[in-house]
Amino acid sequence: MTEPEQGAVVLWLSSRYENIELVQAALGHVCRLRGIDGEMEHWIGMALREAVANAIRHGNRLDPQKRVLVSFGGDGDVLELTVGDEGDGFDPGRISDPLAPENQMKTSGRGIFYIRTFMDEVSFSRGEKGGTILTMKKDLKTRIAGKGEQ
Amino acid sequence: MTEPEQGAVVLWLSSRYENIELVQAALGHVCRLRGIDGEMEHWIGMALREAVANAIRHGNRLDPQKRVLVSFGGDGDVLELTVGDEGDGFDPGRISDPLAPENQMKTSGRGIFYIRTFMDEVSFSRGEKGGTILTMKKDLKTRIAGKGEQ
Amino acid sequence: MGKDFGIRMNGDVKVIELKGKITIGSGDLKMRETIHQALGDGTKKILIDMAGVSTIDSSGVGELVGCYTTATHKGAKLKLMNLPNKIQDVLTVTQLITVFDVYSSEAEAVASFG
Amino acid sequence: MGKDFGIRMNGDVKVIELKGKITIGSGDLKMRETIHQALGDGTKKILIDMAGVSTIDSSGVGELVGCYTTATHKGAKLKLMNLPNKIQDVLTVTQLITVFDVYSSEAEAVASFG
Ligand SMILES: Nc1ncnc2c1ncn2[C@@H]1O[C@H](COP(=O)(O)OP(=O)(O)O)[C@@H](O)[C@H]1O
Ligand SMILES: Nc1ncnc2c1ncn2[C@@H]1O[C@H](COP(=O)(O)OP(=O)(O)O)[C@@H](O)[C@H]1O
Repeated sequence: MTEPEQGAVVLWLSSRYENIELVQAALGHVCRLRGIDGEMEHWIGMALREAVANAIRHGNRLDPQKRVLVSFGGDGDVLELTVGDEGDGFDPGRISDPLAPENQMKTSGRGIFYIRTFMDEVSFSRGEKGGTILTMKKDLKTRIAGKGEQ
Repeated sequence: MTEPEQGAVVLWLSSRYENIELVQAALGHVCRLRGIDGEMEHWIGMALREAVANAIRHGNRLDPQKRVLVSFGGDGDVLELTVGDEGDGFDPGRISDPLAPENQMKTSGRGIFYIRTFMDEVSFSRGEKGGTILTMKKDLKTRIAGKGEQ
Repeated sequence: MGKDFGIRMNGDVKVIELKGKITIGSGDLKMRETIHQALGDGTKKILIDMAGVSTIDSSGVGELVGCYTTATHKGAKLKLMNLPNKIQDVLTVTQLITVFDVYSSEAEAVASFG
Repeated sequence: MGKDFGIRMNGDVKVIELKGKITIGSGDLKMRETIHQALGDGTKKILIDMAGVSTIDSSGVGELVGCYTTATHKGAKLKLMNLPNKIQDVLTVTQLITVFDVYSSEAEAVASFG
């Protein structure tokens, strides 16, 4: 991973699920600094937890030597979160739809769906040395956080 | 600043005093993961806050474009904290003694003294691109945290 | 993470009180263990009290679905009650709200088992 | 950070109740402002209640020393009471405990002003 250009707060974490709690705490801190309310923070947190869990599990395969990078940035109206890992990358076009009837009773496969539901803009890219970089944006002007289509 | 080699948790923060609270939260997280009790956490936190405040104020001169790097590492018996800034560096040999009678009523000059009092090993070095890297170690086997000579 | 979920009987219904975060690496496995244990003694009626749950991530939701399936295979019924708004929202967007029987009062839930 | 410190009179002694973190960029300046304001109306007796203070960093301690000096210059007395252990420890290692008059009860502190 290279030095991220943006993000007022950047965390590098070893690949342990416990570190998701630190990411959540950092999000809380950033939300307080930026005046983002608890309701919106909750839904952004749901997305961010999934992204970090995926980076730890699928990206870094729980190898504690591998890092997850989480960056909090964006300007006044947009919160931009980036989650990077040191894994092999994957094809996000091949994710199955958890709402399809045949997937409804599956015990997994809802993480990226959570992310897409609770954030406004989601994109995946490849890091320089492989690995996945997930960029998520949340429009802070919309009043109701994330619940989207409801 | 270059990629830190060690530290299970690394934070890069813009130079704002508010970010000291995030460093404190990260310390709390690391202490919980490593079984460090609240008493010891308190004194380590006192030292860490001073180090970060110095990096923000004296190192980066409150320039929000400049980063402070905080790394939490060490093995089972030692907690090793590193605080780096992008400032001009300074000569730690020229710090005045806040216990000297002529300094007793000064309104500043106690930060590094706090750090040296509450941590077991403290060293300053220069970063590759200038700037100060402060490395602090706390021996986790000693029962009473930091209050040292008392 | 050391936390335990409460279990109590209401008549012949086993009520499991989840609390806190049902999330990857902590609450999710604990929940599965607790429900599997509850099913182990042949219980046929399980009611999960979600009132104390603050967050359920996709792993938690996945485990809950898995427990539902396990219960069904064992001829048991697994129902939910007291969903906090945020948990209700998550089950709604994942369209699992239609899979689970959900009640807003314990009396109603217990009666529904018949 | 929006928090306010309580101020009340006990006879002719102005009691300032600090709380939370007296640290760089938040509590330190707030404390200075509050004490300077208190001194502004000619008050000669200021008693700082530290009971609610959780942390005081070197900036907070520096500000406290500065306020002490300001008070002295204005012919006022500034004393401290109800130091939590951790705050007492900090004033001890910085050897400021000998500079400040410190009391463990308000009655005693108020009486000491004479
Ligand atoms: N960071 C990642 N690196 C590699 N593969 C990933 C990453 N994130 C997601 N995936 C792939 O996408 C799939 C779907 O992810 P997700 O929707 O979060 O569901 P789940 O994690 O439950 O499988 C994963 O099973 C995995 O194959
Ligand atoms: N990271 C740093 N970069 C540059 N100078 C520093 C740094 N940390 C400390 N100093 C210098 O050391 C002096 C003493 O620091 P300290 O003991 O923390 O007291 P104070 O911050 O109150 O001056 C500072 O005034 C500053 O000149």
